[in-house]
Amino acid sequence: MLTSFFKAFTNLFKKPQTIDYPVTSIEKDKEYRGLIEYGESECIYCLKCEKACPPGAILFVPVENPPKNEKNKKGLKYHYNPHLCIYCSECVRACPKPEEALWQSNKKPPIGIKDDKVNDGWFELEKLKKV
Amino acid sequence: MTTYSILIIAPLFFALAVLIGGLRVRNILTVVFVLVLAGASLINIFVETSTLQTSLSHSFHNLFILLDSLVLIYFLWQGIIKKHNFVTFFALLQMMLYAAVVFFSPSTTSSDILIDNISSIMYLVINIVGGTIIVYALGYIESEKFSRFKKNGFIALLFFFLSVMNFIVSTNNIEIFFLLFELTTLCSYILIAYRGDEISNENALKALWMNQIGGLAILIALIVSITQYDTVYFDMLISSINELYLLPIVFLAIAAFVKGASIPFDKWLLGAMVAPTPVSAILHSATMVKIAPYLMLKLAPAMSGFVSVTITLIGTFVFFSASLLALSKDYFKEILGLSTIALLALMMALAAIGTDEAITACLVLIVFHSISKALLFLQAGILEKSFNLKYVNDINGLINHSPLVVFFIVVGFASLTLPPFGAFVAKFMAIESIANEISNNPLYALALIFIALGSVFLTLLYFKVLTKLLAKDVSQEKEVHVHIPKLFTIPSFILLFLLIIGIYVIFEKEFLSSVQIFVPMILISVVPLLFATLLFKKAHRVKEYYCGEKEEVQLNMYYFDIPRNYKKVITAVAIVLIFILILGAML
Amino acid sequence: MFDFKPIRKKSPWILHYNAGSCNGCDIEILACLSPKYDIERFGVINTGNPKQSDVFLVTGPVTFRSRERLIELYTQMPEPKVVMAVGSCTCTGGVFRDMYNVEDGLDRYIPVDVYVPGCASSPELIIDGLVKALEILESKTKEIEKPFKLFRNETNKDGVVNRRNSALKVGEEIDDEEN
Amino acid sequence: MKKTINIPIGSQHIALLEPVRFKFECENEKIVGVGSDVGFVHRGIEKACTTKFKFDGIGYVVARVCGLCAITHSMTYTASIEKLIGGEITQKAKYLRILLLELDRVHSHMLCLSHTCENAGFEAMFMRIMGDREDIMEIQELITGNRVQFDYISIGGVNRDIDAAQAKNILAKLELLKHKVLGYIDEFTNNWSLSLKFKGIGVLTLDDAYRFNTIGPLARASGLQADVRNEIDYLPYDEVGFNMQTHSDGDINARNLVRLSELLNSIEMCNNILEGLPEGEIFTKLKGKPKGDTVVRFEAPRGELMYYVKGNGSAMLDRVRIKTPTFSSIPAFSHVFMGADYADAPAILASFDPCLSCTAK
Amino acid sequence: MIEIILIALAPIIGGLIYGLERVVRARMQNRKGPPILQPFYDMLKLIDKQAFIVNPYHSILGIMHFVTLWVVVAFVILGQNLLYVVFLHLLSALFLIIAGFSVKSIYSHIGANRELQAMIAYEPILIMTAVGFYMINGSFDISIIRESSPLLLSLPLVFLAFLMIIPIKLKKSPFDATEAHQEIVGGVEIEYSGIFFEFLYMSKWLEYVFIYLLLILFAGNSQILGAVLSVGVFLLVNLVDNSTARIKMKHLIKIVLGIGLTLSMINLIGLSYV
Amino acid sequence: MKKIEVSIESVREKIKEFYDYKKWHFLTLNGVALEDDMLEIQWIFSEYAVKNEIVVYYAHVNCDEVIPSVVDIIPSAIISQREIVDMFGVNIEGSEKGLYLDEDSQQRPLRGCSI
Ligand code: SF4
Ligand code: SF4
Ligand code: SF4
Ligand code: SF4
Ligand code: SF4
Ligand code: SF4
Ligand code: SF4
Ligand code: SF4
Repeated sequence: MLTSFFKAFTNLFKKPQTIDYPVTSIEKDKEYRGLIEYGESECIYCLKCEKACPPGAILFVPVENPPKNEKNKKGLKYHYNPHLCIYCSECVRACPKPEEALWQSNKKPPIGIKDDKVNDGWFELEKLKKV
Repeated sequence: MTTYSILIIAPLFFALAVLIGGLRVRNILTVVFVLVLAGASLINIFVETSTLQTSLSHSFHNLFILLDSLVLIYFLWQGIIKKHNFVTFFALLQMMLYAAVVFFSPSTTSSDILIDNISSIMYLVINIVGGTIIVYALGYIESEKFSRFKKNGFIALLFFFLSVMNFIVSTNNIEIFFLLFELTTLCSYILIAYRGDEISNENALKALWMNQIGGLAILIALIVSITQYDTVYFDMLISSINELYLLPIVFLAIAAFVKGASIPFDKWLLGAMVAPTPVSAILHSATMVKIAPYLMLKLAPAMSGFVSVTITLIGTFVFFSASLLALSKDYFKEILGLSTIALLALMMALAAIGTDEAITACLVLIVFHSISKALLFLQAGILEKSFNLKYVNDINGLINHSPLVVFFIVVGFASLTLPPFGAFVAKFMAIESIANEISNNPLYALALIFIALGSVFLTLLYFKVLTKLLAKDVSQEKEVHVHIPKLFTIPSFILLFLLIIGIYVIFEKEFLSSVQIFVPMILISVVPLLFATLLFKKAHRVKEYYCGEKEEVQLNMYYFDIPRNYKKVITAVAIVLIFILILGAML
Repeated sequence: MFDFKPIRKKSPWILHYNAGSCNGCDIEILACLSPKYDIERFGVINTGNPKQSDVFLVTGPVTFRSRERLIELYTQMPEPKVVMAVGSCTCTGGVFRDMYNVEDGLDRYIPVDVYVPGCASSPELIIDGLVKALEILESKTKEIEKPFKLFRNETNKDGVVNRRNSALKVGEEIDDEEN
Repeated sequence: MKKTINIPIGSQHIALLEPVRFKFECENEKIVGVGSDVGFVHRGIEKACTTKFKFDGIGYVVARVCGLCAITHSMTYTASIEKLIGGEITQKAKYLRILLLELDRVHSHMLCLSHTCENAGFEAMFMRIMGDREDIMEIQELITGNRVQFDYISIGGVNRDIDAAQAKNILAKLELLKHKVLGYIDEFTNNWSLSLKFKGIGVLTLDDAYRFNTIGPLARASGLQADVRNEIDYLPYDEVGFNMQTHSDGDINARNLVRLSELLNSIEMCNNILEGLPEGEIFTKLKGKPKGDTVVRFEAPRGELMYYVKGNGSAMLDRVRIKTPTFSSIPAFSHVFMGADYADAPAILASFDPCLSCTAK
Repeated sequence: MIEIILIALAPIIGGLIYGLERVVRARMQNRKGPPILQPFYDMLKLIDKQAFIVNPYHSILGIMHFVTLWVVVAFVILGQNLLYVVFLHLLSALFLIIAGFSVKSIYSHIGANRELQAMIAYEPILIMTAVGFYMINGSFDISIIRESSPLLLSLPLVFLAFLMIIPIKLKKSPFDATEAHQEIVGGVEIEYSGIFFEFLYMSKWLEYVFIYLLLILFAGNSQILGAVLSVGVFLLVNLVDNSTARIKMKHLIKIVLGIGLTLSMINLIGLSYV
Repeated sequence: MKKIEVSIESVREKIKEFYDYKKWHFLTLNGVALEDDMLEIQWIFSEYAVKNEIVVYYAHVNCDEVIPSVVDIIPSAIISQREIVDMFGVNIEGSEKGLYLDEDSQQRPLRGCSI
């Protein structure tokens, strides 16, 4: 008990351990598993990432004005939901062109609010995919 | 005729009057009689303020001797036919000693009747509170399965009891005191046995033999007093008492302990619970047990030094232990009973201290305890009759069914513990007077601790009971109000009114300043209501938090298990203390 | 009248409910209380009592058995309040999306104000989310926000909303008439 | 009329991180009956593993059975698949796996200890341990890129390597932590108020420990010599200095002390691994599809974790059965609560270190 | 006049003490902690919240608790009778207890019950403290006690006993079982919300003022000693809070009553011989 | 891993004979859905302090067959039995439903057999 007692007392005059986030930002390690990023121009539309992703956070959905890329024969567009992703990196490991077409950055994912429709919006996409 | 004789004699006639007659007549008569008695006691205190002394004629004395012999013979007879050895033995012993007392009766005389302030206050308590209980008993007894005569007899007995009590606080003659003491024993014996079943009989006999010990103690005191001081009168005994020889006082004090059901003589009062509730109410509040502090008050001027300290210690110790023991009880009346025992012991302790302040505290406590206890016992009766409840644990959320009864119970408990009620003032003054004494004798510090602990235990006890009453359902739909007969509630309102008058008296007598009484009262009652009316409109009603579950949980009373051997230890300590008291007085 | 709104964000008391998460996000919420992150800086107290909370932190994809508890807690929170879905599985179902005993995220049941992604959401993310949530809290009104499912609007005679029976058995129709 | 009081804990309660519900039947505050409901977190992972996910992705899914021993789940699952497919992984990968398993144990035990203190009303100790635990979290983040869900182990090896600079950094932090742990041991044994709260409370006797098949620190605190690390050979635990830690009292205090000494042992193992890390590849590509069935066990922080995996030669498995540590201990829990004070219940509960999230899956 | 101002400001002073304490506690736990005005933010926020009631009695009783406590503090400041103050304080505690029992919520009941039991522990010691003052000054009046020379010297053991009950009243480890967040989620306060909880929250502040006012009485007329005492006790209480776990009710009663009453009795008996 | 097949009728006796609670650690009860509406029920044990010693008793049962309870032999089996009841919808003596699944959840999710 006395150790705690004195520890509490000395702590009183020490600088606290607290990092004043978000005033002071915390530097993320470059190896941190953050957002999955996509290089549209390098993608070969092999859809390996889509298949590998456990929760299905990557969807290639047919759209009317597909991105211009000769490999994109079906007219697909890449969609990624950071609120569904579990940041396991499996897609990157599956991708034949990692670091170019698909890579994991150390960026923090964005906070969503109601208007972002992170869930409902994705349902729409999933419906498109099924059709 | 002076008021005291009205108070003593009139109830006898009232008793005869209510015996005959049907329900209506009896009820009306009773109410009138009670009003008469209450009026008389008020007149006595406001009109006849001086001390009054008279002697009774010789023929009265012979009548009393006759009555006494009859009572003792009756006890003996009861002991023999009920085959109760204690009762028989004590009755025989009493007869022998009584014969000796009558035989040696000294020639010196003093006034037989002596009415002082204390008596006047006792009149008030006995007649007003006691009368209220009789009114209540009218309704109560009708719901019992007795014959008409037995029902009327019940009321009559209660009146008779009042008469005896009025007499006992008027007398100065210890012989007459003994007779009346035995008469109260007789009354309680009959009332406790009133239901006539086995437990009633057994408990009545228990009450009988224990009270006989009290009678014996008085007789011993009488004999010692005759041989040593050559008197049978309180005033002479007290004025001539020798500091070194307090034996008569000690034995009278023991008689008080017995009547006050102090531990170790507590069994009889708890046994008395089997009687119809008005009996408990009247025993606990206005009559019977109040003889104990009254007697102590009478003896107070004669006590000093060792006797005073020891009695204070015994009193406070009993106060503490009875409160402690009550914590483990579940039977509502038993809880009330133990708290009576505790408070009586406190009164006796205060009387034994004997300073002016302590005596005032004692009187205040006597008065307010009567009112509060009567109020509570009436509620106990209502619970039994209207809700079929005896055990606190069964009273689930009574507030949903009868807010009024709960209100009375809360007020009853509050008036025994909290400012600005009288019992609180008494406790307050008790602490102050004991604090004053510590410098005289360090043992009072122990008494102080007993009081401090005891009063907290009592509070704990009362609020523990409230646990069960108060849990109010969220939804109003579930509330089912139970109808309670008017005759049950009116007496409670009267007692409530008395409590409020009490607060005024406390203010008037300056026990507490007006700042202390009224400012908190007003603030505490008005401000929250203001807020409430302002805020409730906007508030939403929600269910209680059950960790997100919707299932209701079961709530029950907390009880505090007191290990069995505590009770034994406490009794042993009390007995040892009493022996120390006797031995100390003899040496 | 004195404007209380700026004060709201200085004293967010939180209620945490685990609606079927893997504990990953829950321990990160606990880590937020630890000295390194110390969200008491923002005045956060973890009250554990819905009636005294402003921010509802939910983790997990809402399993069948949690549903009624979730709604019960939600309705026991006084307005204004914000709901934070912490973790990917709470936002959208995450890895549990489409499993048979869960139903794709918290916002199927109650209105969610802030979605904090991550699996597990790191304390920094949770703090970011909290900051965002407090901004939203400031602009909220005291209107009652209804849960989407398991909810029947109960109005007393005097127009006071009765929250007692707001969570109903599954399958009971939602009364849409008032909307 | 019954005189008992029902006191619920849960499903939402401040002393719980997870939804679980106990209903204590109490006389005053003494517990005389216990009812429990542990099924709040059932999500259907076992079913999803045979219908929704292919076998090579399941490692990441089962990690989400539970965030605290996520790594053990991936490990156990991966080991089962490796057993069914056949093929060896490199020694270095094995060592790195142990390293992460033990780091996870350290952070999990620290969480449990701090949570026990918190539930015993010792907030300062909670803060102290949680503060120190951040060091471990930083190490984990450094190695795996995430604080909780490591997703570090994959079929055939591990996903990331450690370089020398990192190793040095980690060693230094572990050294610091070791001193802190020694400080906790001192505090847990000598604090007067903690001994009132922990000593002789929530006792599980050795015989009961056997009878209820308890596992993990709970069993070891009662003197049952059972540690899966001692009963398997897929990972070279013997080489890195594993020692079984037991205690005989079986009360909360014993559980705490077992956890504390396991902390020291784990730190020691991590040191050994980092100092003697063999050279080589961290990943071996394993070819083939799982066929047949197998039972694999590992020691998670809370005790034995068991997977039964049955494959049919295709990418979809036939059956994945997960038996989690807390699941096995549940019958023992109820037993220990009987006769305790309600005031002790949260601390007893925390001292079991229950994890319902994997119990119900 | 100064008294009136003090009375009016009492909750604010209490709030400041509480705020300071939260900061100090955070610092003792090696973290930054909330701003010192945090309690006031909480207070203002609570006013703004939607309020729920479970039943009307419950809410009113909570307000009564607050008002009574304020009256108690006012009486202490005005120099009224100490014994009366102690009992009035008991009354305020009882309001809270009745409130706790007036809802059908199990945690509220356990909390109220524990509050009752805690009363067993602190009430006798408060009475003994008052009697100790009385024996020296011959009066229970606080104004007279304030005039006398420092009482700490003649009542050292009573002071120690008084120290033991401070954590009970301020809900600090090791004697905070009445509130016990992890067991009973705050006990009696659990069913309050919004502005009704506000009153309970603020009565906590008043409790601080009450305890520190009583504490200063030990310093008699010496203001320096009073200041030293309050700062010292503030630190001591917080240090103990941060180095102990919460002990159980039964231990609490045994320890506090056993040691506290013995100490104060020895002190009182000693006084009667000096 | 040793697998020992037993008939469902004799499983209680076999386990009673075999199970020494100080030597064998009962891991769990497991079910596997087989073809033709059959189930394999497994009782899995491991030996204390011996490497890789796992013994599995198993029995093949029909979906509607009553499975004897082993709770009196192994008290801790109670919870795994309840789990199997929930997940496969089988009938184990004395085990109730509802450990994990609510009334409106998908029932017996792991059972392969139709209906
Ligand atoms: S990181 Fe994992 S979850 Fe996220 S997109 Fe890639 S595979 Fe899917
Ligand atoms: S795996 Fe890589 S290349 Fe293939 S579709 Fe995905 S991002 Fe494009
Ligand atoms: S988001 Fe991921 S880590 Fe968080 S609770 Fe869900 S599965 Fe667990
Ligand atoms: S109240 Fe205690 S248990 Fe709950 S989150 Fe805070 S520190 Fe943890
Ligand atoms: S697993 Fe441990 S830390 Fe997590 S909620 Fe349970 S007791 Fe608390
Ligand atoms: S046992 Fe607990 S910590 Fe480990 S994975 Fe399961 S829930 Fe998480
Ligand atoms: S005991 Fe269960 S929940 Fe805890 S780590 Fe192990 S598997 Fe996960
Ligand atoms: S044993 Fe413990 S963890 Fe298991 S169900 Fe019972 S209470 Fe829950």
